[in-house]
Formats: sequence, C-alpha cells, structure tokens
Amino acid sequence: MSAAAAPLVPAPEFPKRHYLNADYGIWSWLFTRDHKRIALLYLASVTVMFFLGGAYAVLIRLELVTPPGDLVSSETYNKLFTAHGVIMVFFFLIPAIPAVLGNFLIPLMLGAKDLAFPRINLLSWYLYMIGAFFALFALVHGGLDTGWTFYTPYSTVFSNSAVIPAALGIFVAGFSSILTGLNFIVTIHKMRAPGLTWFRLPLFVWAHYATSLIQILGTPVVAVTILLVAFERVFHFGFFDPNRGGDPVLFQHLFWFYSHPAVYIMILPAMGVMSELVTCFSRKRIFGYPFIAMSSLAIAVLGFLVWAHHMFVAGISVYSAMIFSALSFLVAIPSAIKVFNWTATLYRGSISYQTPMLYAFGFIGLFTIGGLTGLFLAALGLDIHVTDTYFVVAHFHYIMVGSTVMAYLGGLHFWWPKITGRLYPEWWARVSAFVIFIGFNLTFFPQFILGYLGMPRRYHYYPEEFQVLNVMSSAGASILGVGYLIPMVYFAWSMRYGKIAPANPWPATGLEWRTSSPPPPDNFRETPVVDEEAYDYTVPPKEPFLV
Amino acid sequence: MSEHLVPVRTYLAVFAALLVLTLATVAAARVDLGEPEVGGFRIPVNVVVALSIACLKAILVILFFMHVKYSGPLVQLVVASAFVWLFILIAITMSDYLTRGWLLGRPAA
Amino acid sequence: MFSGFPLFPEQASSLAPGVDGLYFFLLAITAFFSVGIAAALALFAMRYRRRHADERPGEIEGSLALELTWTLIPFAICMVVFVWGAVVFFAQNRPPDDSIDINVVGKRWMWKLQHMTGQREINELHVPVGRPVKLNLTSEDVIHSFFVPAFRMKKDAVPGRYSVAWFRATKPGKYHLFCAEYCGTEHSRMIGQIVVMEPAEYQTWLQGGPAPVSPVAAGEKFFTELNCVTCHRGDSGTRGPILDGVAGRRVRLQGGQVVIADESYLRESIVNPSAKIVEGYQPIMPTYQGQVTEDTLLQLIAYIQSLKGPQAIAAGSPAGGQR
Amino acid sequence: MSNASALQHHFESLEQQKESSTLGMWVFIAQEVLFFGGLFATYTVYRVKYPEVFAAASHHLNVTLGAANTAVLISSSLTMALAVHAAALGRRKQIVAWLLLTVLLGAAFLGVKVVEYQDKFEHHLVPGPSFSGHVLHLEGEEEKQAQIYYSLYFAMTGLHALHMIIGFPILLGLAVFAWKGRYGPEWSTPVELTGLYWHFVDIVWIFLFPFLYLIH
Repeated sequence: MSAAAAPLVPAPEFPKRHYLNADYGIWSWLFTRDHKRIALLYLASVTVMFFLGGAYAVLIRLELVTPPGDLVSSETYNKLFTAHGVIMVFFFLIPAIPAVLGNFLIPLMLGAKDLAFPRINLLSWYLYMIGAFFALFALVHGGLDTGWTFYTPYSTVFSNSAVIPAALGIFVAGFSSILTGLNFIVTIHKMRAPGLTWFRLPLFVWAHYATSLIQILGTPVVAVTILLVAFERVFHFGFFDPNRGGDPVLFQHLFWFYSHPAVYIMILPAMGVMSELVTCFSRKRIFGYPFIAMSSLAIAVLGFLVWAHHMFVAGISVYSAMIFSALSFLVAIPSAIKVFNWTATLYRGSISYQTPMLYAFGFIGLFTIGGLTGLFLAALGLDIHVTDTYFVVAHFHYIMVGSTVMAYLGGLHFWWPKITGRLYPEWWARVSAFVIFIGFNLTFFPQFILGYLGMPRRYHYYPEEFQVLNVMSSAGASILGVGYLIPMVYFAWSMRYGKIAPANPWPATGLEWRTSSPPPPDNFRETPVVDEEAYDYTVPPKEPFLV
Repeated sequence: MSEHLVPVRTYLAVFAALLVLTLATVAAARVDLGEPEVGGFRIPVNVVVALSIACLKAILVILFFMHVKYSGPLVQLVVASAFVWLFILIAITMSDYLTRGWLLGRPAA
Repeated sequence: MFSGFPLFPEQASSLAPGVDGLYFFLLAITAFFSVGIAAALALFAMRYRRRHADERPGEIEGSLALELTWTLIPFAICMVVFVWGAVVFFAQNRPPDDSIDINVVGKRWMWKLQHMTGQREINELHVPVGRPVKLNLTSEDVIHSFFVPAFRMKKDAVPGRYSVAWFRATKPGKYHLFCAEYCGTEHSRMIGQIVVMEPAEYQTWLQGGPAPVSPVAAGEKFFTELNCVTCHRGDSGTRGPILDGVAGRRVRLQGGQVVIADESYLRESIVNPSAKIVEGYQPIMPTYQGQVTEDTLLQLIAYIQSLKGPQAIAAGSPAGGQR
Repeated sequence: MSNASALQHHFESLEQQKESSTLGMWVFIAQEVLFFGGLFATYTVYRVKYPEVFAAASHHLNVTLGAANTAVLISSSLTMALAVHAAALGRRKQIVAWLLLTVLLGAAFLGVKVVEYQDKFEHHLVPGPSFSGHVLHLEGEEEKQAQIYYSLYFAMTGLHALHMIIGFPILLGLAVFAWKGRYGPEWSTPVELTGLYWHFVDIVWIFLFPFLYLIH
C-alpha cells in the first residue's frame, strides 16, 4: 500500500454494522432495496456480461489472424461480432458506470439515505436481468446475425436468426436504463443534503445528471423502434421494408436518434469518474468547475442533434448531411473543454501515481485520440472514405474501451475500499493498468491504419495485404485480455484477504469518504450538512462522521 | 403540488372546451380548406387546423387537468423538454426527407 | 501489386487527393493535440509529483481567458474542418455531365454491373482512365455499400431507390471493390475489382465479346412491350406527359411543388405513379411494381434519359456550361 | 388516517416524498412522450410521403365512432380529475365513485375500439399476408402504402390501448385503498400520479384522433 494513506488512520477497523452484514441470505440480496446492494448486484451482472462479450471478442480476433475464414464459418463469424456488440453495448457499457458506481455513490455523494425510488431501482435490475436473459436466449437459440445495429431490411426480412428474442431483450433492458435515469434525476433534484447546492455537487453527479437526461429522452425512441422491427417480423408491418412501401433509412434515423446519444450515456459517466480521480490524486480543486459541469449538459443536449453523421453514405439529403456535420463538430468542443481542464488541474498539484490515477492518465491520452479521430468521421468528405471501415471500429473502441472501460476500472479501484472495506494490492493493480494500456493500444491503433487502407468492418475474409496489421491487433488483444483478468483475480482476493481500509484511504473530499468503509445501511447516521465547495484540497481531509 | 386546489368549475369549463374543440376539429375536417402556396411551400390548411386544435386540447389538459399551470418551474421544464425533444426528433428527421429532392448545383467542370 | 505491409492506400482517382489532403490535415491536428496533451501530462506528473504525504498545494483560480481560449480555438479549427469536409463532399456528390454511366445492382452477395453500351459484368468493372464514371446504385434485397478504397469513394445501394456516386480514375490498375454495409452471411465475399484501363485498351475490351444490347435499346424495347408508348408518346393525346427531354429537367407537380426528374423520380413514377402527379394530368397510370426487375427499371430510365426533346434544349441546359 | 405510515424511511419529510414522486411521474411521462414520439415521427414521414393513400385509407375509419370515443376518453379524464380533487379533500366515497366511473368510461372506450378492430379484421385491413386494399379500392403499390397506414393505425392505437389496460388495475387498486381511507388532505399522491398518467393517455388520443381519422 502506498505511504500516503498510512498516517491518517493508523489502525483502521472494520465497522461493526455495515450494509454488507446488515442482513444475510440470498433473499436479503434479491429483495434488497439498498442502493449499495443493488449496485453490487449490477457489478456482478455486468462483470459476467463483460467477460462473456470479451470471450466473443477473443474469437473474433483469433479468426482475423489469417485472411481466409478458416476458424469459423461466415455465419458463425457474423453471430460472433453481433453477440460481442449487443452484449458490450446494451449489457455492459450502458449500465456499467451508472448502474454500478452511480448507483452506489450518488446517494452517498448527496448525503441521502437512498435513491428516491428504491423499489424502482431494484425493478430496473430485474428488468436488466430479464433483458439479458432474452438476449442470451437469442444467442444460444440460433444466434443473432444482424450486427448490433439491426439495420433494416436485413433484420426485418432477410435474417434467419433469433431477431425477436434479441429485440425483446434490448427493449426490456432499455426500460431498465430509463428507470435508472429517472431515479437519478429525481434523487439529484430532491434529495441533496442541506447546503449541497448545485455548484457544490461533485462533477460525478453532474455527469450522471446529464447521462440520465439522455437515458430518459433517447432510450424510449430506440425501444419503440426495436418494437417496430419485431412487429415487422411478426405482423408484417412494412415501415422499414422497401418491398412493402417502407423506407429502410427511416430505421437508421430512429435508431441513431438514440444510439448516437447512447455513446454519451457511455462516456459522460466516465468523464464524471475522471473529474473525481484527477482532483483527488493531484490534490487540487478542479480547474474550471462550472465549465466541466456545463459541458456535460452541453454534450447531453448537442449529442441529440448529430445522429445522422452515421448516415452520410446512406443516401440522406446532401443538405441534411451538412447540418448534421456542422452540429457534429460542435459536440467536440465541450469534450475538448473537459480534457483541457483536467490537464490544467494537474498544474502545480501534488500528483501521486496510485492505480486510479494511472487509469486517469490512460483515459486522458486515449480519449484525446478517440475524440480527435471523431473529427475525421464528422468531416463529410473524409467520412465517405472511412465510414464502415476499421477506422470507425478503432475510433469507437478508443472511446468505449480506451476511455469508458479505463474510467470504469479507475473508478472501481478508487471506490473499491469504500464498497468492500478492503484495499486491493497496489503493485498488482499498477501492473495490470500498464498491461491494459499497452494491450489496448496494440489492439486498436493498427485498426486506424487498416481502416484508412480500406478494410471494411464486419469482414470475415480479408485481402492478404491487411494481415500484418490484423496480427498485431490480435496480439494486442491477447495482452489486453490478460490485463483484464488480473484485476478480476485480485479484486476477488482482496474481498477476503485485502487490508482493512480506513474511511478515507486516499484521502479525498466528498461526503462518501466521510462515512465508514463499507457504509452503514442508511449511509449516514444523521443527514450531513454541507458548508463548503467541492474538491477543497487545500485543507487536510475532514474527520469522518460518527457512525 | 396540489396544495393549490383547482375548483371543480374550472374542470367543468375545461371539459366543455375540450368537447367543443372535438366537434370543431371534426367539422373542420369536412370542409376542404385548400392548399395555398406560401413562399414555395404548399400549406395544407386542413392539417394545420387539425394540428392546432389538437395542440390546444393537449395544452388545456396539461395545464388544468394535470395541474401544470399550478406546478413549480421544474415540472414545467420537464414537460417543455419532453416536447422540445419530440420536436427535435421529428423536425430533424424531416429535414432529411423534405430536402432529398433538392439537387446540388450542376457541376462546374 | 500489393506490398506486404502498406500504411497508406493507393491514390487512384481524382477525388483521392482532396480526401487525403483533409486526412493529413486532421492527422496533423490529432498528432499536435495528442502529443501536446500527453507531454503536458508527463511534464506535470513529473514536475509536481507528490513529495511527501501531507503535501497541500496552493489553490489556483479558474481562468475565464483560458477557458475561452480552449473553447474558441478548437471551435475555429472545427469550422475549418467542417467547411473543408463539405467542399470535398460537394465534389463527391456532383458527377460531371460527360460521365460514362454504369448501372449497379447489389444483390446478396454480388455486384451486377451494366455499361450503357450493354456489357454486363459481375464483381468486376472495367473503366477507362481519365473519364468520369457515374454509378447508379440500387439493391435487390438489403442495403449494400459500393466501396473502392483507392478511389476514396463509397455509397450505399439502398433497395427501393437510387443513389449516385462517381469517380474519375487517374491510374491504370486493379483496385479492390468491397461491400461496406453489412449484408448477411457472405458479406465479406461480396468483393470484386475495378479494372482501370488505358482508353485504347478499354475500347478493345468494349468490342470484345458478343454484341451486347445497350440499356437504351433494351429500355426502348420494354417501353413498347409494357405499353408505355400508348400514353407517353406525342401522338397519344394528353393522357400522360411526353417524356422527350424530361430527364434532368424541373417538373412542376400538382399543387405547385417542383422536383427534378432525376433517376429516383423516374423510378418512383414507374413503380408508384400516383406519388407525384405532374401538373395538368390525372393519376390514371397503373403501377409497374412487380412487373419490372431492377435491371429493367434501370434500362427504362436509361431510355427515357436518352430521349432528347425540344424542351431539353430550352430548359435543361446546365448552368455550369461545360465545353 | 395514519399518515406517518406513508413516509418512507429514506425521505426526510412527507413534503419531500410528495415532490419526489410527482417529479418522478413527470419524468416518466416525458419518457412516454418520446416513446410515442418514435411512432409519430414514423407517421409524419409516411404521411408526407404518401398523402393520397393515407387519405383514401383513412376514409374507411368511422369518424363518428372516433369522435364519440374521443368524447368518452375526455370524460374519463374529467372523472379522473374529479377523483384527484376528491382525494385531496379526503372524500372517501367520492374518490371511489369517480375512480370507478373512470374505469367504466375507459372500458367503454376500449369496447368501441374492439368493434372498430373487428371491422378491420372483417375487411382484411389488418397488416399481414391477408391484407387487401380491395375495400379501399387500392391495389399494387398503393395497397402496400395503405398497409403502412394500417400498420401505423394498429401500432399507435394498440400501444395506446395497452397503456389504458395497464391503467385499469392501478385505478381499481386505488379505489380499494381509497375505500380503506388511505387518502386525505395530507397524502393523496398515488391518486394524483395515476391521474397524471391517465391524462397523458388522453393526450395521446387527442393527437391520434385527427391524425388517423381526419385525413383529408
């Protein structure tokens, strides 16, 4: 363990009563209404989904080591990348940070006893599980070969795979996401502790507020769209089938109205985590608090106005394409503001290299590359060449894996002591952070080059001249896979054998660090009163409340 | 919230207005109101009338039956943003469909 | 032809340098900011590393000037890229008038192409170097995408409508043709090649093989067989609009809307005649949906486009004026 | 009337609980607006694309039935509003009466819908292999466009009806609790929130009626 934590609380003790031992038995978990326990239910579920989606990625990368499709058939290959996409997008990335870290931390950060609607919170976990069940049923029962984007008329007329159960799964999981967002919005509005004004909120909360807006206003549209796809298969509605008078491009409009903002559902909470990590490990108040807070809202709003940049070659009107291109550039600005402000926060700070901060460094670097390559795709003339190629694949993996998963892991390390009351082994954590960073870049950087060379995405066979880069990518993927397995092992180990964590191990500001680790069932014995700005690192950390 | 109790006669008045507007929209649909051209666009007056009446009815329900007139700014903001986003969805989608026929100028060379 | 480990695709069309110019500009921007941010991170991380556990650095106030700087500079860069991208996009979307037209039909999992001179090809397209080639794309089943990396050209072939793309090859050779929009099981086998030939070579190629029927001639045959002639010729009264010279012209519809009689409009008027009625006519034409294949449709349209009428000279001459 | 029992452990006061629940319901309704919004966007696209066929296809709908049903649904909105009013005043029997009347009017609405649906089945206007434009005098491509109209008709009215059906058990449950005297001046939030939901369902119909029945 690092020396930084040691002097503050010399001999931390495990609290006698906390949310983990408040009740025992399987039913105390399955019927819990404690947001912290529900967060752990989500943690377990999304971890399973992450490794399942990862297993599909392993098979994809194995297949792509050689140009001909020699490992699996084309049909199987198509089902592999579809399964990878559906699982990772709908069942890992969208719920990962909000439903695990957000669920656990938002009431703690607000000084509240729970989310506003604990029963709805539990319901949304059950909806997630039902959705996951349907999706997994589709994967084992014939598989799904439409790609995660379900483009029509392939998905509605031509695909012979299990589209309906998968659509149902995504529909149900969508409502899980909507209810989580609803809960967050109401909680943030109505349950802040006395004195906790909007501009004293941790930026993690701001980011989740913006995320929730997207979940509320975007998800229902994809839900009804995916419902129409199912109707079209079952009842022969013709909305998206040109042979029945429909327009396949309309599906793309409705789908991307949600699915582009959904990218911000994945990245905004990650940015929220970043703001917490960067301040804590540089011991500095965040640079430009109001700008970071407002840029989250700006991303949420502008994110809704750019969806058709996925459709520049799909035959949309040239004029419409220009509007969408211009707006797409605008959404880059608030992201840039965040990166600059995080970097400026480090200036004259007191920077420690503990594991969460390593992930934060990784995030800033990878997000910068991921974000800037987004400009290539927003630029009309250039998008024509790179869209639907590996360039896009590389770009969104830099955002979703390089950024979101980095922040998720960083956040998980940061709050692990709070969640479990135990410390993880620092040396192993640092090693795995490096392994992941190296593996990630080796996997996805070559894909930018592949994409510009013209290798289309979702290709089972590919021309021989692309092999060297594909082999590099596959090699990187194996390193990345090992990198992800190491935390899995030491986190599990630490739950039983890790050192006992003090209430505030780093030490950090924020109400969540002023209750015990792990927190009691109602979070605080008395409602805390806040009388200071966020991230005041100029003074030593405040004593924990008595619990 | 409902600390402000809306008098029953307000409900009845709104109800009467809603019924009248329903009759009005049916009556308006029976008359062909034409499609005058304004600035190069055909304006189907029937659609405009039907849509306006529907919006008016919806506003009455929202303001009085749903108490938004007496609610705090937060609830009003939620209602407004729902409809703004609905507008974004439809308007921007239509921006593609309505301009698809437009061609770029002829090539220069 | 292909080296073992390329990093950059061949440039083989007139559009490629424009796209690559923008690419290199953006690469430079990306490199500048990524390296800049990474250097700042590394510098701060080393210079201000925590030296003892109780260190409490002083406060630094936010700075409006800085915030504005790093808002406005990226904004300005973005707008430059936007305009640049739009200019390239315009070029990609405005096929020159003197192009060779090729009809392209995507079908799981092959590309069917037909030259205006009648030659049919599958998964292979022979074109001359230096001449603009315009593609009329459609699909028989799902959405496909016609992608030629060396030309920096890509366009979706959407069932039920036409899309247009064009290129002018600048270098003889063979280039990859990919389907870039996922279209089912054999998506990755829906590939082919574009063979760019010297003009003389191309002429020889055109003359090889059995005497083909040109789409215009085939279209004319269908025009008679499907009884289009009974309503759409000068001697048939006023039942349907005369089609001479209609292609590419502005058409005034019932209710005053004006549309351009492009391929998509002509197609719609055949399969769905009542959608857009020309001013002064009755919606009496039956639909031909189901009676004509995508190939036949393309041939009919080629024929209609070949009809040059008196109006074409008056109204249809392009404003740009070439040659 | 024990109001202390209504306060859940994680709220500080009944006031905070009320405000949170009301805001939550409104956020849920915002979500519902966008849910139906996807359908309205689809409707707009095809209405603009196929105006004539939409008009022809809509003429098979019975405007009188539609208008009468609109009146029925507006009436049920009124009775719902009066139930909320009675709940705020704690008038036990009135709440129950208005709630039951709301359910009754809702059921009447659905009854008329069933009659209308039956008519579509008889005339082969249900999207699917048996769809026929015969009764509309439409064939070929236009028949397909009419099928799109009827697909929209069934998707929109069907999801609307589903929302009403979900409302029934909630209304009946409220009536039971109201009978037991749960609601009074201090705590009537469940009745209020159900009212919001019911009025929202009414609003959807206010748009569906002219969009589907009154196309010129």
